[in-house]
Amino acid sequence: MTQFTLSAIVMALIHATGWTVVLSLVSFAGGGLLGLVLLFARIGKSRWLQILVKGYTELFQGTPLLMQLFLAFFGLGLFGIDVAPWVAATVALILWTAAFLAEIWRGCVTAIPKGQWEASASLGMTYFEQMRHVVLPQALKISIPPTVGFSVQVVKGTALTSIIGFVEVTKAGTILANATFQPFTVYGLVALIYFCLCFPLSYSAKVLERKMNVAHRH
Amino acid sequence: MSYHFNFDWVATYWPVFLSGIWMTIQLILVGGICGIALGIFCAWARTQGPRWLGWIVAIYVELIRNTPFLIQLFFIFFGLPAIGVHMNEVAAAMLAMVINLGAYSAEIIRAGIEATPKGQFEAGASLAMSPIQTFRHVVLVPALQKIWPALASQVVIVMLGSSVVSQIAVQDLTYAANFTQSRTFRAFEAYFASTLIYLGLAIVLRFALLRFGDMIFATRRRATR
Amino acid sequence: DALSDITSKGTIRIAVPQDFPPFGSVGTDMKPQGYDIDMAGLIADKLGVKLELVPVTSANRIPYLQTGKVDLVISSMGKNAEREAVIDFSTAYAPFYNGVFAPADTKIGGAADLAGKTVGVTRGSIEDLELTKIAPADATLKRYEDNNGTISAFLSGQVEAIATGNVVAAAIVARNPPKKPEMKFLIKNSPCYIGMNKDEPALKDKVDAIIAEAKTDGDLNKISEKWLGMDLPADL
Amino acid sequence: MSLIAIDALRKSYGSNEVLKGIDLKIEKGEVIALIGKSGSGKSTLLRCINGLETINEGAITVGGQQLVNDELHLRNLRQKVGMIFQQFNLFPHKTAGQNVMLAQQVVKKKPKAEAEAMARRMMERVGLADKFDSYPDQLSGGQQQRVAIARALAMEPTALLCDEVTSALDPELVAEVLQVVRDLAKEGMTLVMVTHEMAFARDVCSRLVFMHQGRIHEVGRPEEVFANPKTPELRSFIGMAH
Amino acid sequence: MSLIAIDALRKSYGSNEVLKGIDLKIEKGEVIALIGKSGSGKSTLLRCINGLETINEGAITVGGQQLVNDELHLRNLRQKVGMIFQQFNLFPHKTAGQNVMLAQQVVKKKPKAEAEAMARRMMERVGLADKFDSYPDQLSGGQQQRVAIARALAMEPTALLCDEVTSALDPELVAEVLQVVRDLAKEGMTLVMVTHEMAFARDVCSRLVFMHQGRIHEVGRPEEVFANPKTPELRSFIGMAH
Ligand SMILES: Nc1ncnc2c1ncn2[C@@H]1O[C@H](COP(=O)(O)OP(=O)(O)OP(=O)(O)O)[C@@H](O)[C@H]1O
Ligand SMILES: Nc1ncnc2c1ncn2[C@@H]1O[C@H](COP(=O)(O)OP(=O)(O)OP(=O)(O)O)[C@@H](O)[C@H]1O
Ligand SMILES: [Mg+2]
Ligand SMILES: [Mg+2]
Repeated sequence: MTQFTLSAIVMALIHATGWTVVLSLVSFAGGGLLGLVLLFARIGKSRWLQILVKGYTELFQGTPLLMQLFLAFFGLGLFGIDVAPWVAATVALILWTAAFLAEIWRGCVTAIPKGQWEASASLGMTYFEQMRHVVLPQALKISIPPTVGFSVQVVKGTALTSIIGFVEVTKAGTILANATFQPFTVYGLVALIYFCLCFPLSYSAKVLERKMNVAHRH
Repeated sequence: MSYHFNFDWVATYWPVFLSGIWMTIQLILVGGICGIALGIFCAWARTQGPRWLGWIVAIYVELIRNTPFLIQLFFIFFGLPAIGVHMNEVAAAMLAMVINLGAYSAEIIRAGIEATPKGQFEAGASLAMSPIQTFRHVVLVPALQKIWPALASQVVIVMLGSSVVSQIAVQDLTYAANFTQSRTFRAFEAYFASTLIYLGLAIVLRFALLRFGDMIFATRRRATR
Repeated sequence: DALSDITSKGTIRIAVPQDFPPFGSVGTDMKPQGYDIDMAGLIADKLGVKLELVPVTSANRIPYLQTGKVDLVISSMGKNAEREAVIDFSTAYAPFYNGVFAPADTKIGGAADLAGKTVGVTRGSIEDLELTKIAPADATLKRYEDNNGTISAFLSGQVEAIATGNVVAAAIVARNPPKKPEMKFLIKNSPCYIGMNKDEPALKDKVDAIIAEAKTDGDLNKISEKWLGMDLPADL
Repeated sequence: MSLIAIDALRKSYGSNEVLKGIDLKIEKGEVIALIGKSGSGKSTLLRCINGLETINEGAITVGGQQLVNDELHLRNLRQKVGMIFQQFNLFPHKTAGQNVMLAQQVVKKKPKAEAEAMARRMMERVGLADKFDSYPDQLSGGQQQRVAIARALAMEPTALLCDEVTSALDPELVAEVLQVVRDLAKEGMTLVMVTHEMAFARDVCSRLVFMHQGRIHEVGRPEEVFANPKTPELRSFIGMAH
Repeated sequence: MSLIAIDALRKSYGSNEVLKGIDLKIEKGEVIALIGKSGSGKSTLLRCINGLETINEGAITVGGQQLVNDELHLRNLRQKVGMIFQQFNLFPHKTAGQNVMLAQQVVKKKPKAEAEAMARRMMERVGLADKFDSYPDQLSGGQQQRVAIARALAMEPTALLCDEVTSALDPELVAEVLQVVRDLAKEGMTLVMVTHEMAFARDVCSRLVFMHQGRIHEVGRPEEVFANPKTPELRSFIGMAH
């Protein structure tokens, strides 16, 4: 059987990390866009849309991502829609990310004091104008730290795409652990890689948050 | 495709599912209670505790929050025996959940403590209470109340995340689904059923937590002028 | 039908394991290799089509097949009646002797001796199915997600014994671990079969024919020697 | 015809009736002080006039137009009636100048240059010409409140509603805001203000409206009302506020 | 010997020296009013006396014991000197009664029954016997402040520090709190209070301390100080506050 050197393991893991990064970026970007749409539906005036989005969020926040991935890939296949693994993986991750981001952002919008709504209303602005000029710009600012913070969850969430055949870093770790019988080395490296990917994100989220609390301005 | 859903297996395998659900519930009960307790301690250490302890807690929190749960689980179950610490898979899963929730809830609770008006600490101090007494009697309850919904969501997230403990042979709900599908090859039916059960558990769990919060923090919610 | 689809497309997609040495694992290039992979190559050759390998796990290999994402599953799969109700199996293509393994100082002479012991096994594997039938009621079976979990559990002492293939055990011993698994008793000689969707008689006949031919002309024996280090048993 | 006419107005929050039939006519150029105990419904009345609350019964007419609760009418109304809040409610992400310009640009669709010219005039009028580019959190409370007044004035309203515009201010800063209001009154702006500053109410207002438990209890010229309160409630209120 | 003796006290926040050498002796039973402009250091002085701020130079002695900045000493000190804040700082998750009982139980380790008896006495003393089981958010500001006073009194302090105990209150509620303080003064409690209520200071206090830019600028009996302010700063301050 093939012998792995440490550097071979590291190289293989780093290679797989590429997938983790790509998947994270795509899910985050796509999830952000969809999340924005959901956000508007959720805080909009249509009661019907609100309930719909609420149900959506409940569903995607209330079931394991693992199951969502599985059903997105194979479930669609059952209905004769053949989706490539990367499509299913990104679709499921995007849907999942969007559900969380929409909720996070809704929280930011509702955190804007009522006085801001009233002041802009009393200046004659419409709902849309209030949103566009007064509420969203302020909500956007306070939403940055939690959004960056959530990106860590997305990175970690990509680990589960192995169920549909993605060889990202966790899966590569499992395979390598089995091919080398050195699970501790391999998982140690995997943990290290995740930490290197995630820590800068969670750290900057924290710094941003602190900054925001100190200089409450512009 | 002409796939025919077939739930005949339910007749044979429902006990597996039942015990899987029960295991998942046990996991989140232990993980939830001990995890929040650990979170309270860590939040205290970071806000009021001695500096060195604060640092240790900070490192612990960052390590846990920035690595996947699955990897943490593998380390506890496969790694700790290497240094002579053996535990069965259920204990390992519970420990992993406690450690995981502990780290997340520490951050959440800390936010609640930091949002406590300075006046509350000062009022406690000026009544000659020690910092720990002030924390315990004055700060903690309102802080928990403030962040309770966030904490409830985190508990639900950890419950859903527990679906990977089947990897170390814990017989939870996901295990039940996997087990059933490995015997019958009825994968969709098994996963579909378990997804629905998870959804139900998540909804019930969040509802229960929020109601519990209403109960123990009932004081302020009553008749506000 | 499936066979003519394959020939007209010119490609066959085959699900193979990547966490189950020596049947399927990865080389340093992270490409799958092993008995099952060579078998897949053989079938593609004989069909005269291009081979597309799809790495799977024991949890998802059947859904892959059922949703038409692969044409065949060659994943050291054993058969039983429940499984046969869902998919079709070819004739056997690989031998698989599975047994219960434990360190030398653990006394196990047969299934009855498992009483009160913890045994690790890979969920959904042949040995899982068989052991479940023969193990005494007070033996504890720990079913891990994949082979890796089973082996790690054994090596880290989380289980006292494991049930697995003899070749798998040999692979462990070859790496000289602190705990050496030693065959205690044979569970079953339960060969591996190729899985395919139901009601594809043409494909099934063709695959059976290829296996039969490979058995007689020695191709399969070569694969066996290469990966299992032994001749193909006569009774396969 | 009165500028603002309120007729048998009733307003409830749930089962709690907060306004129990209010009748009030306000002429152009009048300066009205709304006084009364906490919870008597003063803020609610102002908010109803500005359409921030939907009313349960009765009618409000502003400039001859009855208040209807749809977005178009409300928008129209609010361009005629400005409102200033106790908590200033400046937009924290915009400079003082931008605060004053924003509604002109998006609601009145004025070009930027024109909006800015108007904003500068209004900032000057409240004595803050030099703070045009400061952000709200760089201003004192009194300055913030004056920006809020400038912002309302820039919409060229025919009336201004002021809800305790000085109660969130430190005592030293009250005077500067009251001075601005006093000037507005002199220039003939119609003002309806909730205030606790009795001395100010006496000096500046043309009419005093005393509210008690959701009703208008007494109305009159300030010197008369102060000198000779008819009801015991008003007497006790004045005594307390001395 | 004075109950509280402050000696050459200096306190800085960073490079900003807020107290620039304060000397003050307070005898048992005295009622001291601290007055002065915003930012002059009144709150800081009170907070130093109670050990809520660490001092940079000088010494504070309470009841003959010098203030040392360790937990045990501070706790001892704070049992002798109670403090009441502008923002009440009641514990929102406890009823009024529990607010008064808490410190007795955890600090003085009194059994519950005893603590409750004391709490009921104190609640009665501030006129709130019937609000024992109300939560703070069910009480008016004035009532909350009176609970805060009861809470401090329950610790049986020898002196009370009051920092603008009425400035967060609506005008109608000020009187009820001042009445409680007045009663305390009559009963001989040593009081050091920061206040903006000049009339009250004049009536109740035995000495007036005027602070200006971190220093004690003038001290004296209130009738003298008001009638004849020696420094232009105090003169202008009295003028403003009238
Ligand atoms: N949004 C609301 N929901 C329910 N009740 C409300 C609401 N706003 C006001 N109220 C109630 O309406 C009554 C009148 O409130 P309002 O704010 O008009 O009084 P006010 O005279 O302005 O008092 P203050 O001087 O304290 O501002 C109060 O009893 C108050 O509790
Ligand atoms: N925690 C702090 N950090 C930095 N500076 C502070 C702090 N607390 C107070 N100061 C500064 O110390 C000075 C005195 O403040 P202090 O609160 O004692 O004034 P004060 O006389 O009580 O005023 P006010 O009447 O407004 O309450 C002020 O300039 C203030 O900005
Ligand atoms: Mg009001
Ligand atoms: Mg102060």
